Amino acid sequence: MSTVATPRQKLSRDLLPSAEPLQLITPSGEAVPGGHLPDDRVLLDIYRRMVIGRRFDAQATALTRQGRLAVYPSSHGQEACEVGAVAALRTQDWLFPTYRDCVALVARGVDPVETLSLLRGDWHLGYNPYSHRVAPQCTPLATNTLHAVGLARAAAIKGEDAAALVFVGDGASSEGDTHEALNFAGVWHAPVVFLVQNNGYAISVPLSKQSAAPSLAHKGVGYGVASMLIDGNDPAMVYTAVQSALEAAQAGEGPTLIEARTYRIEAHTNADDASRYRGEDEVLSWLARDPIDRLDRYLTARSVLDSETRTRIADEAEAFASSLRDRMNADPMLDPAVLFEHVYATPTPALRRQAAKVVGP
Amino acid sequence: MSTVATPRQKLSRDLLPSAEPLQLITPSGEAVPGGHLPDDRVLLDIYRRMVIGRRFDAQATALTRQGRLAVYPSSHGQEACEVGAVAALRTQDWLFPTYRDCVALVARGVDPVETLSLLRGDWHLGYNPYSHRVAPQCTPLATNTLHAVGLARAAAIKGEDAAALVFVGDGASSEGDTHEALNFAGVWHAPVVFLVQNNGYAISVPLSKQSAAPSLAHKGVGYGVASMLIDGNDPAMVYTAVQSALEAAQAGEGPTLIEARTYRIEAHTNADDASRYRGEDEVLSWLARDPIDRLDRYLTARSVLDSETRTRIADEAEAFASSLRDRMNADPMLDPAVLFEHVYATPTPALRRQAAKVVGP
Amino acid sequence: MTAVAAEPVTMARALNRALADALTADERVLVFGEDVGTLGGVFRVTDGLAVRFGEARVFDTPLAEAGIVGTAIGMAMNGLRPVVEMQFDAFAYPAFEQITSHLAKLHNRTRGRMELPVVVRIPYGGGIGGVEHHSDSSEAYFAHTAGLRVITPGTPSDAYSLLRAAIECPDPVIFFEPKRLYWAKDPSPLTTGTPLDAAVVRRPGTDVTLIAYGPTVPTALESAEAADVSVEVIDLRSLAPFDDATVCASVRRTGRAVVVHEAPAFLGYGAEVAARVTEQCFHYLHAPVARVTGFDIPYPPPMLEKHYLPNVDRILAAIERLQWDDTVELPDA
Amino acid sequence: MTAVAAEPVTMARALNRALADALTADERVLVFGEDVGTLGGVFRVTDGLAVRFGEARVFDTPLAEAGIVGTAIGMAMNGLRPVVEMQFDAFAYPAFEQITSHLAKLHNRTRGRMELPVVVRIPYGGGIGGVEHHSDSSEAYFAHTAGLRVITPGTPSDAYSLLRAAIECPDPVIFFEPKRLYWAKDPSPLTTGTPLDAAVVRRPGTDVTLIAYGPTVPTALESAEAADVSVEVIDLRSLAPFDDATVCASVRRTGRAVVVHEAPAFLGYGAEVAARVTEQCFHYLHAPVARVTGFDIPYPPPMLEKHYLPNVDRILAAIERLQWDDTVELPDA
Ligand SMILES: Cc1ncc(C[n+]2csc(CCOP(=O)(O)OP(=O)(O)O)c2C)c(N)n1
Ligand SMILES: Cc1ncc(C[n+]2csc(CCOP(=O)(O)OP(=O)(O)O)c2C)c(N)n1
Ligand SMILES: [Mg+2]
Ligand SMILES: [Mg+2]
Repeated sequence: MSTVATPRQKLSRDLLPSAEPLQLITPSGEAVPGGHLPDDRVLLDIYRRMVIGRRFDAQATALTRQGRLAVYPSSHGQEACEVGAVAALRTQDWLFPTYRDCVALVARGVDPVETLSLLRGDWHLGYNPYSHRVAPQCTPLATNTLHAVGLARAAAIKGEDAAALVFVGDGASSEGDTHEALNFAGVWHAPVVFLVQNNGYAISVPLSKQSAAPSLAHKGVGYGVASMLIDGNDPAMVYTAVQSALEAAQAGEGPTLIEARTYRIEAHTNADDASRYRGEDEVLSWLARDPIDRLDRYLTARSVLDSETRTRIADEAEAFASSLRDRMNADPMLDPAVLFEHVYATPTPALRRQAAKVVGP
Repeated sequence: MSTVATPRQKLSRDLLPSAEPLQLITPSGEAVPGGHLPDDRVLLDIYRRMVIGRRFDAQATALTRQGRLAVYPSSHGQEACEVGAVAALRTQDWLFPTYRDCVALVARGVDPVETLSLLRGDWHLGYNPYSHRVAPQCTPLATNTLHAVGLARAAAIKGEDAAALVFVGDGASSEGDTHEALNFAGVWHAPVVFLVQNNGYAISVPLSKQSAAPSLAHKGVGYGVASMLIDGNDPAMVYTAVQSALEAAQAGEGPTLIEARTYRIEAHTNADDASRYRGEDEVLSWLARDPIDRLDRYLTARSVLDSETRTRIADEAEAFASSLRDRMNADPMLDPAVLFEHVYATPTPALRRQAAKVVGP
Repeated sequence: MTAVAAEPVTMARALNRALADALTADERVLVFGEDVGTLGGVFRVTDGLAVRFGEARVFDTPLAEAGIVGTAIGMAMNGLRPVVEMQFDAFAYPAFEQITSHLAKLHNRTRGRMELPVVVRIPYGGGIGGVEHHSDSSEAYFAHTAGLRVITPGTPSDAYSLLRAAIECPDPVIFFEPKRLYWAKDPSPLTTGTPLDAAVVRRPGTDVTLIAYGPTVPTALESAEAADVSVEVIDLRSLAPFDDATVCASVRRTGRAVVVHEAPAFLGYGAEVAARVTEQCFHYLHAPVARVTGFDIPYPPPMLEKHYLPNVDRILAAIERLQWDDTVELPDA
Repeated sequence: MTAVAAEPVTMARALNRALADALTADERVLVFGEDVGTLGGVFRVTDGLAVRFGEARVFDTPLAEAGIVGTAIGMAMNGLRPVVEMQFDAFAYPAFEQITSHLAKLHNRTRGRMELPVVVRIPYGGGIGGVEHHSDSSEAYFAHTAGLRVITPGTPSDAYSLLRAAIECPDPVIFFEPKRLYWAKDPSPLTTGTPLDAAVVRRPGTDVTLIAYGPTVPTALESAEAADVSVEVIDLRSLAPFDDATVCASVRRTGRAVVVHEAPAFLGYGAEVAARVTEQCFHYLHAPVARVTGFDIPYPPPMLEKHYLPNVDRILAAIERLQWDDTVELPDA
């Protein structure tokens, strides 16, 4: 079912992916024989951020029920991607997330309330993209792939040692922009990594209606872009693959396309009814491949994680969530003047007149 | 200009193309050992249409100098694709050409003056698309790939025994629409054939700046679309590849992507100055691989083509060209009323008022 | 003009009925797009259709809007009548080239030899607390494009009859569905036979003509009730072509006009309404045609959209500024 | 305001100079697009720049307009100032989503934290015998989109100064180049310092204000010479934002206005001009603002474009219909 990954320094940079997803830790938490796993400390840190991320995610879903968020797209089940990929980023690298990737933002260190501005609805974006080098979460599907390529190319032009990591959904891989981005990246040899989180669905549309390819990673060869197919619920594998791709990018070896096979446990958003398009069995089978459990078992077996540490992390996650809940219970301060201030660098006379109608002169 | 059916080689339907372009006749006119060539009568017919096509093309270029055409994009050198592909089409199949493919239209039987309406500028399209099942020549690059897929899918839905063949340039292969079309075709298993005429340039931009892929045919696997890389100056190969792809389509085996390596001998159009971006040497090296010469040698060696036949065909081409010249020397009848008549099925009152301003009430 | 249902239905339901009835009436009709099959659409407008009519006629596509419209064009070339959905307003933009350069022009390009009876359904507008890109009013882009019909219903019964007419129309139709009215109910029976290019006087009045369409029709009617002058409310229904006759007859009678829409004012649909009504009614007008619209800004986030959307207060204020006392005070730009 | 050249140059040459001078002045400036490198652009606007500034700063891209604009956005996020070319008007449509949903909105989305100093150059308009898709006037699509500046020069010297200003502007600019004026010459020196948002009175007059931009500026000036009333010609230069002050001051003085453009009338740019000028000058107007524009049809093929393009005759006829004798005859819609 799965292929063992070689040591990350030597992850092959083939244009074609392996037939089966690469894996380093099995669902039951065992190291795949022959695999070179990341450092225990790295994995423990990933574990910690995944636990916090999941707790954050549950809290955000709860906030929708309390009317504190307009909508929330959960990434429950996708934490290996959300956190493993971000853990591989260096400070100077950029992350280009989608609406699905709030947990990745939190893992990157973006303030959780600022992360949720978009979904609370007080502004389109709560954080300063330059603070953590995190582009605005992107809703028009696949459009951010081009921004990532452009930013990465600019880094190369400027001689900066920085790469870009862009998240793409399986559905979004069908958009023309994804193709153009992979093509520009290939031609420019841009330091960019495309991580396709193939969670099996684009809202209700299953992968079988999205693509007839052997894998989405098979798109890479059509652009001369190195490709990998990995187990997206294996945090060690995601980390290793993204890190190796980022290192290749930084070393001038060009872009990489990684397809990570994962699963969205919750509905598309709190407003979606997943029972219309998928069965409980399928969800259960993926719950058995839970990325946090997997790493928990692995780290426990290696005595890196004990019940004390587990409790400490759980407590930290709980504190994170309750602080978030408290902060989200306060109504945001909203001044409609902001609507007119940033349309242009300097508001036009017409906009100043219009603003005056709303906020008074 | 109808085609005789012929036994043909069953080409493999792999998702990945061969490393080198497939070939049936070498540039010096010899059969490639082991190749299964089309019937001599078929090849003679292709030869004839290529000669007529090239003469037509030269005539059209001459017409630009006489101010009879606004612009003309020559396909000199690409006749193996233009004619070989069309020869493989059955009456019920559809052709989706680009601006480059006037010779393909003529080979399909479209009246040459009607073919040139677009470029003369009397109307956007001179022929009835339903008469020969030839879609309007398409200028917005790659957009017609989607039309071809839709038309082919509709044929399948309606249970029609018809397939679509769409021409794409190497440059146009970079557009998002090409990707979306290949993807829809793969998912729908649509009876459609994509023929990429890779003539090395998109206006001035060489393939190396267009794509970093091993070949453009390598894009197919990313959509689950069978792919072939062929010598696009080998008329027998183009015919065989397209025919085999069409038969697969008709047999329900889905779409095919064919990359045909060819070369545009003339500038992009008469308005272009090719010396700005390519050397004479390159052109000369491709002239040595001329598709008409190649077939001429092959058929001559097989005694299918003798000087009498050659002269008869040359005369036919000459007559074709001189009739075209005569007909193009007459100014077209132009009534501006037509501008307003077909914007909607029934002109709106506002359009009738506007038309009255131009043509009188 | 056959009555189809007399139960009060929501606009979403009326549209669903229209699609079902069109699929029943004409086997060339297909319905496809993102999530329109199994899920029945994110607004449930296509609910149940895939089961009822089969996956060959109602189906989910890969996620690519140019692909959806482009393949619909190809299908129409081959005699089918596709009805496609763009999931939200802003997600029709990837299809802009296919719509503008082909859908709008192929009939003209082929001198009428190719008909393109494609309907592109676009849920549009705000007022539902949607995050960015889910509340655009993009009608002006399409209404400016010659060759397209642009239609938008303001009531459930119009939604039914106009969608039926759009599907039967030989021209391509961009069918804008005001998403905040999806749950609005209307007791009128669902009928066919409504012409595709006729505005309708929703409420007669004598002093001022209030011109609205789609999502602002209920707001306009509410404003008319609240005004202390007699307001005639016109629901345009067809944005392209524009029904000059109905609108100008009203304005020549009332001498005053206000046009309302959610899109930004600048080159918004109201600009055309103001320009052409003024051209045709100049000497009847006591004041310039007023525009009550969104501001010239990107659509606001959910918590601020109330400041953006035209409401009864703003409409009443615009009516009040229509120089009733013949003072010559210039309105704001 | 430094004079850069005093030789008469063509608009294409002036644009070339502007790009070269901007590349020299600011190393963050990049120029890219289809055929802009080695070839120097199909209109030679980028001629010689790749050789002079190197392939890292002036280069050919793969053939994909969304890709060009999308990567330009990413580069701007990272501190560069890309100037990209869409080869012809209709070939900007594939980039519509990138322009509308991102280029126009990222500054607003990030509350000013991200500047998007991207210039999208679009050769536009007709009159050069171009086949279909090569003569569109697509300015209304972009002028309706909040967050974009839309600029179009009517003379070579403006082409220079406005392009320099556009490249220096922190806002994204859609820079429409009237392709039939590429070969027009102008003896004025090339200067910098022209503000990006100011219309200019090209010719003073007292009886009627004739408003033009881009390709129709010379036609407007010619008409003014031929008219037997005194015509003031305004060249808008900035389509978004609109210079209300300059235009309305003129119209209030003259009491009559005509707006000219190539794009179709329906929701064309003239609709906004007519609407907002009427809003601000209603009681000064003796007649409705007249629009002399393309018809509401797809752009014609080369042999028929003369019937479509606004010309001196049509402009003079419109001026004559401006109710000089105070009869109340209604103009055509
Ligand atoms: C261009 C565009 N089209 C449509 C949508 C509406 N939409 C939002 S999410 C979604 C499904 C995306 O699926 P996928 O890319 O697999 O990401 P996932 O939600 O599974 O993370 C759709 C269709 C959109 N946001 N953008
Ligand atoms: C969408 C779009 N962008 C740009 C152009 C302008 N253009 C016309 S032909 C051409 C080059 C096309 O190259 P290729 O696809 O290789 O076809 P070829 O001309 O070589 O046959 C370009 C850029 C266009 N027609 N359509
Ligand atoms: Mg998905
Ligand atoms: Mg080419």
